[in-house]
Amino acid sequence: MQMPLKIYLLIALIKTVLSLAVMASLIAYVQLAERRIVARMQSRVGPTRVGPWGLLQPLADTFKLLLKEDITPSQTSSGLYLLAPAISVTLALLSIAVIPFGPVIHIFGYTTPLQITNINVGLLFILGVTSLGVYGIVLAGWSSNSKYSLLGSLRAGSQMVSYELALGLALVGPVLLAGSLDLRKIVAAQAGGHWFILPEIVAFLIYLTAAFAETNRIPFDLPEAEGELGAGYHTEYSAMKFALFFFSEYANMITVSCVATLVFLGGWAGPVFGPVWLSRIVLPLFWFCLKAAFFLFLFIWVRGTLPRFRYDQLMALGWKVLVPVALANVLITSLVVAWR
Amino acid sequence: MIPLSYYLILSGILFTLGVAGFIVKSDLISVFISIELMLNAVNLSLIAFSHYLRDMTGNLFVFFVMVVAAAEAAVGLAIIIAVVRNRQTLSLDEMDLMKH
Amino acid sequence: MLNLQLILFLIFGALAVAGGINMLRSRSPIYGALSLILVMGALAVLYLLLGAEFIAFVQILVYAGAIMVLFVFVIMLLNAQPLPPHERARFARRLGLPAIFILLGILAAAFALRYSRARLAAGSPMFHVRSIGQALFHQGLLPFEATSVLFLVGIAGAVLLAARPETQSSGTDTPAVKAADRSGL
Amino acid sequence: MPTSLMDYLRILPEIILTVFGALILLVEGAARGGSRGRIAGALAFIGSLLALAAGISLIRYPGTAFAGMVRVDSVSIYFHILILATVAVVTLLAMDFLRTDGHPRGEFYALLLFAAVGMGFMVSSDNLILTFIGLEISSISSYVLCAYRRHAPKSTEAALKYLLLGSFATAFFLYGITLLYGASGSVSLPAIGQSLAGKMAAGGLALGSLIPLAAALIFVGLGFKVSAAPFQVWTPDVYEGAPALVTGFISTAAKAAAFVILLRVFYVALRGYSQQWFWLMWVAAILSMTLGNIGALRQTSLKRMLAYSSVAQAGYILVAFAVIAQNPAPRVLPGHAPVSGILAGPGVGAILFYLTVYTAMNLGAFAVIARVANRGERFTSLSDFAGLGKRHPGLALAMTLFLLSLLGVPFTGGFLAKLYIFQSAFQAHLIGLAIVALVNTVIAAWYYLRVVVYMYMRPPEGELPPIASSPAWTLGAACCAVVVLWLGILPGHLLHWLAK
Amino acid sequence: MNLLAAVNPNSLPAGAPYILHYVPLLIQFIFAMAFAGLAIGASWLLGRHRNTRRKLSPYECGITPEGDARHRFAVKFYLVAIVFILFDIEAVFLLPWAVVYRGLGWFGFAEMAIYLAIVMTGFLYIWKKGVFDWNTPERAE
Repeated sequence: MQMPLKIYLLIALIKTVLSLAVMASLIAYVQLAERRIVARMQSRVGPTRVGPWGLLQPLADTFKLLLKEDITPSQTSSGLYLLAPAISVTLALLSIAVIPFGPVIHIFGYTTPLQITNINVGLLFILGVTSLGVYGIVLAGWSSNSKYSLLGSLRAGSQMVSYELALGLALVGPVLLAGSLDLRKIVAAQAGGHWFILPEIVAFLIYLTAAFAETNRIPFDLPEAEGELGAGYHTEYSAMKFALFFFSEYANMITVSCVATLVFLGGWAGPVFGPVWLSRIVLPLFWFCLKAAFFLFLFIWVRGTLPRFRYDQLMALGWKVLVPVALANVLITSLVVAWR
Repeated sequence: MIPLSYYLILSGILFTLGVAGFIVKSDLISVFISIELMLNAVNLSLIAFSHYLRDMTGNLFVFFVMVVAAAEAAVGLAIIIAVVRNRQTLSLDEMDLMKH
Repeated sequence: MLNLQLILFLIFGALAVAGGINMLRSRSPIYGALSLILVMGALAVLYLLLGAEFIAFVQILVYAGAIMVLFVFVIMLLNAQPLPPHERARFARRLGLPAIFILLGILAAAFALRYSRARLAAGSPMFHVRSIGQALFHQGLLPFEATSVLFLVGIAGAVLLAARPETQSSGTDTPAVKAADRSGL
Repeated sequence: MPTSLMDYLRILPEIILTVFGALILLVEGAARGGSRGRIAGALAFIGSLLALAAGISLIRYPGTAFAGMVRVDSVSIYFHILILATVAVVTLLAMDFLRTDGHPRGEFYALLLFAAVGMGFMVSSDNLILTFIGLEISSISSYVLCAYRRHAPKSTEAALKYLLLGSFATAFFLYGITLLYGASGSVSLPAIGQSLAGKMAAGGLALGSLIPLAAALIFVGLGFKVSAAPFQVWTPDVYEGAPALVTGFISTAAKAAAFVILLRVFYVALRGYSQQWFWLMWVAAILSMTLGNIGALRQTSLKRMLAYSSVAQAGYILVAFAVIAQNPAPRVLPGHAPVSGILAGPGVGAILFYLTVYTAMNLGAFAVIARVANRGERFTSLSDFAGLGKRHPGLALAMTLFLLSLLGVPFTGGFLAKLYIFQSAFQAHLIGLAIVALVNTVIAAWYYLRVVVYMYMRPPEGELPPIASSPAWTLGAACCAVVVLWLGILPGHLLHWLAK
Repeated sequence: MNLLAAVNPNSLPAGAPYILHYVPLLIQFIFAMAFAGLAIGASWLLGRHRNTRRKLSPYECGITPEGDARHRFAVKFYLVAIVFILFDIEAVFLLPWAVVYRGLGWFGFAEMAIYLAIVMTGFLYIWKKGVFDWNTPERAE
């Protein structure tokens, strides 16, 4: 049933506020989970002081960062220096808007999708926002006027740029099978249990590797490695601005995991039972969160185990392995699709 | 219902800003950026005409203009790097080797 | 409902023109590049208004997300500093700028006169990804294959001009801008 | 619209060139050691010859391909042959230039072939999208070719100027195309021609208020590419800075291809408005001839002098364009035999003939300059050519032949070419234009002959390093000389074919 | 109901301009910017401000920094960006191709195979020219 414009805008507003709130708290607790799990892997305990089992630790961190002194080094170009963290946070939060968490639901008599808005080039929007993400890091390094941060930002920038290409090429496979860029249609194409992870296992692995590199996570976090460059591009940032870079890193991690579940693991598909409100709303959301959580755990688990790549190995892997294999996968998939 | 001439006048303004940038700017990269602005202005009027004529060719043309602009920017900046390697300066008015 | 489109057009049109003017006014090339990215973002929204969905996101992906990244990299690489306006600029301002604004006047008059009645329908866009895909691989097949030649030219040109360092020194041998040029930002 | 085999046959030259270009890049990447250069040179030469053969074989199946995107008619076949022949000759001449200057060789040949692909599309395209892409491919490859002598500040600066002004011109050209698309609703040239003719019949200038603007913007864009008068500021600097052989290639093949676009856009699409663009051509012709010739008078560097002379030559060709605008041939129905195409007309034959002779003589002249300039292109000033007659009689003789032909002395191709143009100008009773052209030829005599005098009468100043003989170069220069002489003495065959 | 939901999942009011699908994106963008601004503003307000010269100099692991930071860097970073542009165009071409691929069938496959073959020769050329190996200086010609 069509709704008048005002209701539509009101619902959109509610969804946006809701998603920002959920996102902020989710990021805080993913960071806590990471510190706890990595600690457990290294047979130590991790933060348990603040609140029961350390659950209030993220709250404590946030206040601490808010109160710390915010130093702006002297010869930085002040405009860009402030702009850089703002860009990376805004873009990180923007791509959440097109991710469908669940099927279309009917509440209070109106039908509305479990996502902020559904555009029929959802995947392209996410790729576009990822490609803009490079600016946050590159400008951070350039504007903070220190040799280490400039070199760190150049390295981080060129790494993100090369792996973004592998990310784009890896996603072409599933789009070939689904025949559309609309995330809802991709999920619909995977309905009935045949998820894209099986036919597109190669694209899945390439996507994962590229996702790790895009978010500068452990095997690929050389640019901000403490040992090499003294925390890379955000050496000169302090207090909240420093936290914003980590905030955007975790937000990107969540976005990437959501896209992975949507494109490769069939989104919110999963065995559902029980009454309408349970099977149409709660369970699909549960399945979606379970799969996304699995990917987040994968990020944390890899952080606890794998050593860091050297820069030339990192770039060589990106260009010499991922791109050709992704192209080969696209060709093979198209052969299979044409043949069938 | 926005009249078509609004879009065309906006693209005219951007095109003129690009031409002004091309003439006024004194360093190589800013001149090259003004050329990119001119190409963007042309893309805007192409899309406006394509919408007005309800015809797909305009969009297709803009798609190819973007691809060409990318190749041109890539080669252009390669040449700018080669020039700076030889002449160690980015300023345009020192590029007068052949004026005499 | 009707004026929503007009409001969006005015906002993002003004944003685009502001970006253009800022690019003209800005002294250092990094601010010029960033204002161009602002213009490209505003144009992407205008393309959405005009129903060209795929082109809007390609603009963000290719133009703002790849070409301008290259511009910012080169600006960082060459340590481009704001340069004093050269005498060509003063001469140009006296002669060139008035000529340009005449050009703008002609353009604006021609468009307003010619298309005064034309209205743009606000209906659903005609240009979904599927329709541009069909057009690209049926009508636009030859330009598509010609683009691969353009690709090879770009590759050969870039490798030829930028890849070989003059001296056989290690990686950090890029051009040093003269100390005279390196004024504070 | 599944493409049939016939479509691919109609773009066979481009396919062959792309394949050989890609092969050369692979060879350049893979093979080690010095032999790469020779393999790349051989591959390029074979590739251009094969493409030339394919170009000639186009005559058997004229018509359009790829849904009207590509039109194979007399003009496109003729220019395919002209451009591919030029590429073959330049490949021969380049073998010597690259070895003496010690540059990486593979990329030069690859870029040469890709530029030829771009020009092939420019020449045979009936759709503004393909024209634009062809124009860009050939322009971008020429920007890189200009900067080929990477360590010479002059060469990179020339490439920079060519790049900035070239892309500036392309933006204007694009804006003109957009307005044309907006006014006529289509991008394919014949369709634009018909819809504008319809509009012209129905309304009149008021309705078509965008057309003169579009025509002016397109002319600005193409004026740069063709180095016609008001937009030829870049030509001397770029022609002097770029390596001599690259200048030869740009000033001949690229200019010819740009003239074909000018021909197709103004003659086919804007046929109905020929009264308006006649004045564009008229003014551009006068300005080009006078500015070109006067500019060339006081030049000391030979390359700069030839740059101004090529601006003047563009002026003579624009005279023929004015002739076409004066009385466009009666509308030939598209169903007509496509070989003659809708481009048959009094001026068109003159343009084709003139461009052929111009290409041969200009390329030959630049080949000799490249030869004399030797390693590092140091000897290109007039004094270096002094006394060349005694030291290298062969080179001096070739240079004299090319210069005389550029001037238009009888028994050389140049004379008949200019005669053809003046004759068509008189027929179209454009007396003013013809007189200016004649006066300019007289002015031109001074600076062409001055070089010949230097070569034979003056004692040699300073010493020239020994010029090693290179068979490939002599073969290439000989081709140019033969074409110039053959068209000078017995042009019957070509004239007959052109009249058809 | 499912058909309608599939066609118009956002359940837009009938006849609304298409741009309405993107208005929530604009709202999200404004909120995200507000969030970033709020965070930086709050930290600036709440935090203490005692700037000393040494504290403001760039951090160089304790060693006092000398010379301007923004000096020369390897051309390699530039080459990666340019190769990225040219391959990004290819990725952008692949996307609409993938969407309409079912309609094109073998003809579509042949087109893209030709295009990718040419692009891969360019890729091989770059690979051999050593653009991708970072620590070994490129092989001189």
